[in-house]
Amino acid sequence: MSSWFDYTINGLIIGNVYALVAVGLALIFGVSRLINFAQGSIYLVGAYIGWVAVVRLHTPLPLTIIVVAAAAALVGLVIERFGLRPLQNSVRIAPLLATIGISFVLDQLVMLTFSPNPRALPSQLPDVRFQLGGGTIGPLDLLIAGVGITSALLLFVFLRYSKLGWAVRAASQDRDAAMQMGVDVNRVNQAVFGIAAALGGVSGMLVGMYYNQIDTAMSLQATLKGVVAEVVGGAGNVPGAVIGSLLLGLVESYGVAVFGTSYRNLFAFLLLVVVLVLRPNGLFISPRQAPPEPLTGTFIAPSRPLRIPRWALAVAGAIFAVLPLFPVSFYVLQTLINAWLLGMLALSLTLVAGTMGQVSLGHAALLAIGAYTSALLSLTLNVPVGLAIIGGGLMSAALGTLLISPSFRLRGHYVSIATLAIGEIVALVILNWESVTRGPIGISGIPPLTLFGYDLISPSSVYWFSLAVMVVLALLQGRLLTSHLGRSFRAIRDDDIAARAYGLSLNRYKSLAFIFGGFAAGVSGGIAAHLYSYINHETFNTQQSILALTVVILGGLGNVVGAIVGSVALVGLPEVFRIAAEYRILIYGIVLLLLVRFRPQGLLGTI
Amino acid sequence: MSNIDRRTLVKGSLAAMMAGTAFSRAALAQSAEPILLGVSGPLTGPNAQYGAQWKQGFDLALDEIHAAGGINGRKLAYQFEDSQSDPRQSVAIAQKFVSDPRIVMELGDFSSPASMAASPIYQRGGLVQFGFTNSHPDFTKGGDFMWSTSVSQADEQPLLASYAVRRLGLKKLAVLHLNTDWGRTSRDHFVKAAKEYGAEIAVTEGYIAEERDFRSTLVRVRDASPDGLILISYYSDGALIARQARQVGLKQTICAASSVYSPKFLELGGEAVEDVHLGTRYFPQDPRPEVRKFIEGFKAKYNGQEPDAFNAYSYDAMNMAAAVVKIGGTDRRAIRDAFAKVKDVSSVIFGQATFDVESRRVKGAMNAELVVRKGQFTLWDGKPT
Amino acid sequence: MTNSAPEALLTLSNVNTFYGPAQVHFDLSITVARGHIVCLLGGNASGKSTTMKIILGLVKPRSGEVTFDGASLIGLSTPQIVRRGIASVPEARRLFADMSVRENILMGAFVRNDRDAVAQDLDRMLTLFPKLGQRLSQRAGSLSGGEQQMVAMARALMSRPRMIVMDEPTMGLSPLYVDRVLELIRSINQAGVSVFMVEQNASLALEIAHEAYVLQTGKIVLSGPARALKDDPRIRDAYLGGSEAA
Amino acid sequence: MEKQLHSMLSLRGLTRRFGGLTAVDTIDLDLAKGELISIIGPNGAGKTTLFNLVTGLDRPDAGTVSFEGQDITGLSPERLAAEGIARTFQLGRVFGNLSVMDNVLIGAHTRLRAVKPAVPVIGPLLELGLALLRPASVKAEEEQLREEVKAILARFGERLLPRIDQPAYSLSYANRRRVEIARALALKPRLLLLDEPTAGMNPTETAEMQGLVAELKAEGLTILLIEHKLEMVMRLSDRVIVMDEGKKIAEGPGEQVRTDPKVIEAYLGHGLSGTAEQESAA
Repeated sequence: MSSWFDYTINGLIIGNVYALVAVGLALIFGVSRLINFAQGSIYLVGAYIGWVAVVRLHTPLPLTIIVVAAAAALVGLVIERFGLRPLQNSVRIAPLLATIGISFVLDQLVMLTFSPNPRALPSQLPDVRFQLGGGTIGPLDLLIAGVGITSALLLFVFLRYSKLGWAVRAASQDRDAAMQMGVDVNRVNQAVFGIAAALGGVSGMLVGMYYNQIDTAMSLQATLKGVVAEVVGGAGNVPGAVIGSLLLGLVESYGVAVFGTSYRNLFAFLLLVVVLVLRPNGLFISPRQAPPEPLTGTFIAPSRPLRIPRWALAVAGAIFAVLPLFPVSFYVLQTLINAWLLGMLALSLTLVAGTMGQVSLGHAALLAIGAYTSALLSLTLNVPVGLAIIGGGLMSAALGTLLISPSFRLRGHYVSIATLAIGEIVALVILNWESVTRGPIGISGIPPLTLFGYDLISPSSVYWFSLAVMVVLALLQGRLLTSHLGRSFRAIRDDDIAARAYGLSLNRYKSLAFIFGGFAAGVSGGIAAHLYSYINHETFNTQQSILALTVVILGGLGNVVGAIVGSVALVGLPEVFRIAAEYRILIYGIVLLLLVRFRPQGLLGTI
Repeated sequence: MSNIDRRTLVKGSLAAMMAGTAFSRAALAQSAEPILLGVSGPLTGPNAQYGAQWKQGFDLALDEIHAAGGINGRKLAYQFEDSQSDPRQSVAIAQKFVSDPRIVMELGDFSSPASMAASPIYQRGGLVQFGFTNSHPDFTKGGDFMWSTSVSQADEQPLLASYAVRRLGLKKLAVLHLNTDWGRTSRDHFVKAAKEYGAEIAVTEGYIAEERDFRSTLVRVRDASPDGLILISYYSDGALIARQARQVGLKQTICAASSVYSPKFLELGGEAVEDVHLGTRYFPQDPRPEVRKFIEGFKAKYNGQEPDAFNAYSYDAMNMAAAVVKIGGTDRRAIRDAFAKVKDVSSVIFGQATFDVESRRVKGAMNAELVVRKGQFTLWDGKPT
Repeated sequence: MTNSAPEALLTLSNVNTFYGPAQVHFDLSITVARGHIVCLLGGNASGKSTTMKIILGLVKPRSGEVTFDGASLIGLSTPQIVRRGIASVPEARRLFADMSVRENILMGAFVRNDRDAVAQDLDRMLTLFPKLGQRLSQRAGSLSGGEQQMVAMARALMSRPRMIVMDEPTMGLSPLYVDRVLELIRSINQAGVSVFMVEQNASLALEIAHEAYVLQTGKIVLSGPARALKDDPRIRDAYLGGSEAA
Repeated sequence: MEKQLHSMLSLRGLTRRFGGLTAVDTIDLDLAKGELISIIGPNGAGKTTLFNLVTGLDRPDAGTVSFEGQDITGLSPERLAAEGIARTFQLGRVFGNLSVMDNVLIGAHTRLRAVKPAVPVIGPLLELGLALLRPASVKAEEEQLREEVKAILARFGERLLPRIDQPAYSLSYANRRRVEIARALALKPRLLLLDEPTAGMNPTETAEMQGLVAELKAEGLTILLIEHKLEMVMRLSDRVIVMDEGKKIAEGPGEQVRTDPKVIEAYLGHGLSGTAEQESAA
């Protein structure tokens, strides 16, 4: 009994921590319909500014808070003005990608300025503890809860009673109409980003003090948990975000209580998927009616794809095919092998996200399923490697489709969030299902690639093999796109309501797209497993999913050639920037931002 | 560069490539260029802090090696390629190193997925992969070019168990471990040894690296009513757990694996890590000459900063590399063979390091029993906490 | 109302507008005289609503001039234009559905800073639209179409505009409300506010307008005093329907 | 009201509420085979909601829909499309990035046979396989459908044929409406629901569309039409139903409805339509 009380208190405490991020996310989503993936980075920046203030400048707590809030707000304003405002009129996915790019840049800047070593951020409050149940709480717990609740209340009051608050609400409900009332929508956006960033910065600082620890890896985790909490509460709903956060904290705490620590995040993400399936708009947003007509794709803007003549493709293919016959280093070949493997994943994702409109952020899970299946088939059942890889593809197609199917009834951002969660769930199941996956130890000694009894171990042979597989998959996908299925997928993407009215079952065709795409991703994972000889639950992580999505958007949604071009570009760029050492990811982030800014429909255009 | 590549292309066979490497080595041996080692490790991404610590240890060791005349008059240098600890990048780096004739040996990578994914390439390419932080039991099974000075957990954990059970007299233990290959292997070895010494394992909890909130985990620990907490953690998560354990009112003895040994552990843990016991390879007052040299050299080079375990690992690794290159020269195969020949290399971690040719690892890591007293690591005086 | 060449309040001259490659307006020229009701007729997609958006600065024309009270509106943002004294009743009302009726009406006074006078104006709106009095705290989205139209008009009046632009104010309203809305437009106008309205329903619009323009695929095909146009057989053909039967 | 023996579509007590608002209020309706019924009424009267209920895009809170004697209440839109119910949308829902040809081919989706074998469970996988392999039967079916599409597009004269390969987003508003109707025809519907097919069309285009609907009716197609243009309604309809605030306020032949005082009060009004005005004045 007393333990349950403690679990409840602990859940609420960590829930408060999540709420600090979720509230900022909700505020931004409310006005811009944008999930700000840079919110965690602002949180990070706030934590380090707090460190400078406390450790170097010895500011007292109230002043620390003011300094951090002001500096973070400034960062928020800069992001809004230079990162997002120029994208106001481009495709809806462009700002989303931009926030990802901004988070790369911010995280790297902090890392370069402060070094990646964790630092202690001492609390500036007296260390008194109050007994509560079996545990204790301290002044920081109360301060965090206070800041969370107070900021939610202040926001509530601000939105309800201030003129600017009204403008924010009006702009979030109807941008054009608000402008016609004289609301300067850009100002409103700025205000919102400033407030959200100030809140994010202060929360980073408080959480840093709470743990007496800050480091550059805290950003992504904060974003992930904040997004889960926000979406559970109902995207864009500020009080909902607070309640969603507390609920998330409780579910995690009870999950630990019942099943143990390593299941904690599994429950967080399961909660999200369950909420999305039962209440697709979150707990505190009433379900909307069908989107207004005419609806032309959620994310897809009309664009004229760049048509590349067949002969040019054939020539390019031939050049790549004979490349190993020329004096190129194995390093170049290996880099291209990586590009071909990423290319298979991108083909898969460009089909489901581009052609089908289901923007998946959990695609690495398909790699993992394929890799584990192929590795285990060949290791434990002695299945020949070639067949094992196909087995991996099939398993990924079947299991992946089944796992992702709960997201089929969702639209827009919610698909991305649900698939993100499903991807995390797969990774956590791999970690915990030790009898099959060997848990954290991972699978080692995976046999190398073989084909018809011949070992493919020289870089050239692996190169040819992966290139050939990718080309075959690309040709098949090209053929698929010209069939009635390609037409049906695109119709569902453009307008799922009209598509249903003409007999296209969403479940059936989304499944087919994921089956085909899952196969390609599974094959890619399978090849990777045999290439690496060792895999574990971290080999295929969220960063891979984000990278694949970046490739797809850069190449042009739905564009088969674009997926391959994008893969070569995004595998190649970081390698090219290798000379920049610590700066390369920063440069990569900036290049990404520039591409989003100047070519949001992708290099080759959306199909 | 193109020299070897052209040859390998014609036949596409590894033998040809090896011959090419040997061939080009002859030309290089005369030059005054430094002998080059490749390092594959994280400089960006979530593990960037460890790459930064590696560099400090490497640079200190190189200063000393060069002050002592280098390798038969030649300098030793390293080329650090950022892998982000990502297997996709570590394999590309592996190809880069393998096909670069200047590289005589490789050090790293940091994480097991990144290191072991690259192993087949190093093995086939005939370049030593010296994984000095790779404790994964299967790492050196990748082939005879895989060598490691990472302390085997089969060696370390019984020492920790002995400290906890026999010396501190803890009988009922709660084990918290990082849920990675390292943490998991360590836990298994620890649990086995602790049981042999007669302790009961009340509960084991694995947590993921990103975890920061341990309050609920600690309620589980409390409910199992252990008399000691065992942390198989790195310093940052170890400090977090210790702090939160004290915050939720757990007063049991805490005993941690040597990987928490870092001044950061004291800084991040604050008062909460007072009286935490830990095993370690060395300690600040350690009179061993190699330790004194390391600590004093490190403080002098890095503005008084205290070194930590990862600094020591990389410092030792560079010294070991120098010793191996001294024997093996710049021939890649000879270097591999030299690993079996080096004897009693001065080492912070091992005192004197000699490889066990069977396991390609070094046995007999030093172990000191420390406790945190007044915010300092001190040798345990045998008094119960 | 006299026809003695009143002073122009709003003019559009030779406006050309494009959506991507498609041209929406061809040399559009329209004049709204001070104190007049001017109505722009045309079918769907004839470019009517775009005309309104140009006046409000929501769409930028590629060429041409728009002036209000002698000053150019080109290059001004929508909020700046609103501050010059143009209020709008957008198509399909466009209320802030999740805000209360009261908040919606007060949003109309967003550009004003005279709190007391705003409060008085709110009271005046409630005498003008008595039905809204009982609905003040209700969500605007829960009102019927006619009530929403009342809110939209009250909201527009709250900025004390010199001119109101309206996009299909009678669209989809039941005849009761249609009559009411027309009465209101007339009384607003008599209080000195010029009105520019876009309408599909020609017979209604021509009943209250002083002048009218007919827009077809981006070109003005007919214009003149409303009374004259009402009897124009071309108008009857195109917009009044059933004329052949009659 | 006369009882329809061979009623193709019948609605009984159909009701749909949104929050406090009853959008469709206990509507009864019978549509015989080959009949054309128009539904008129002010915007917000519930006409489009009624269409959504009949085509499965929305579920009624009460009441039933039956089609050819079968209860189809609450069936999914894709099932109903397969049953032969096609519709167009009020503001147009074309597939913006698809060509005109592909848009109309989607209309024929329910008629695909060769590529969609009627095998349970593994049917979808066979469909994937057939799409990739494309045996002769599949190719032939696709070819034949393409020919059909061209024939359907030819009904619109030169409006669509020259633009057959252009993406729908590049079309004019009126042409998008035409594409929608062509798509509906490609389904070979047994029941066609047209939601304001002439919205946004000028008088010439309206006349064309009126001619087309008359043709379809003459070909025996059963049609439910929502339309504001009274003249067209009067000319085409066998019966007219007037809705207001979710309720059916009148039903009957066009002339009868037009002179119904209730209709004049609620919908036609005084002075709303030139004709209505004159007649009510008369």
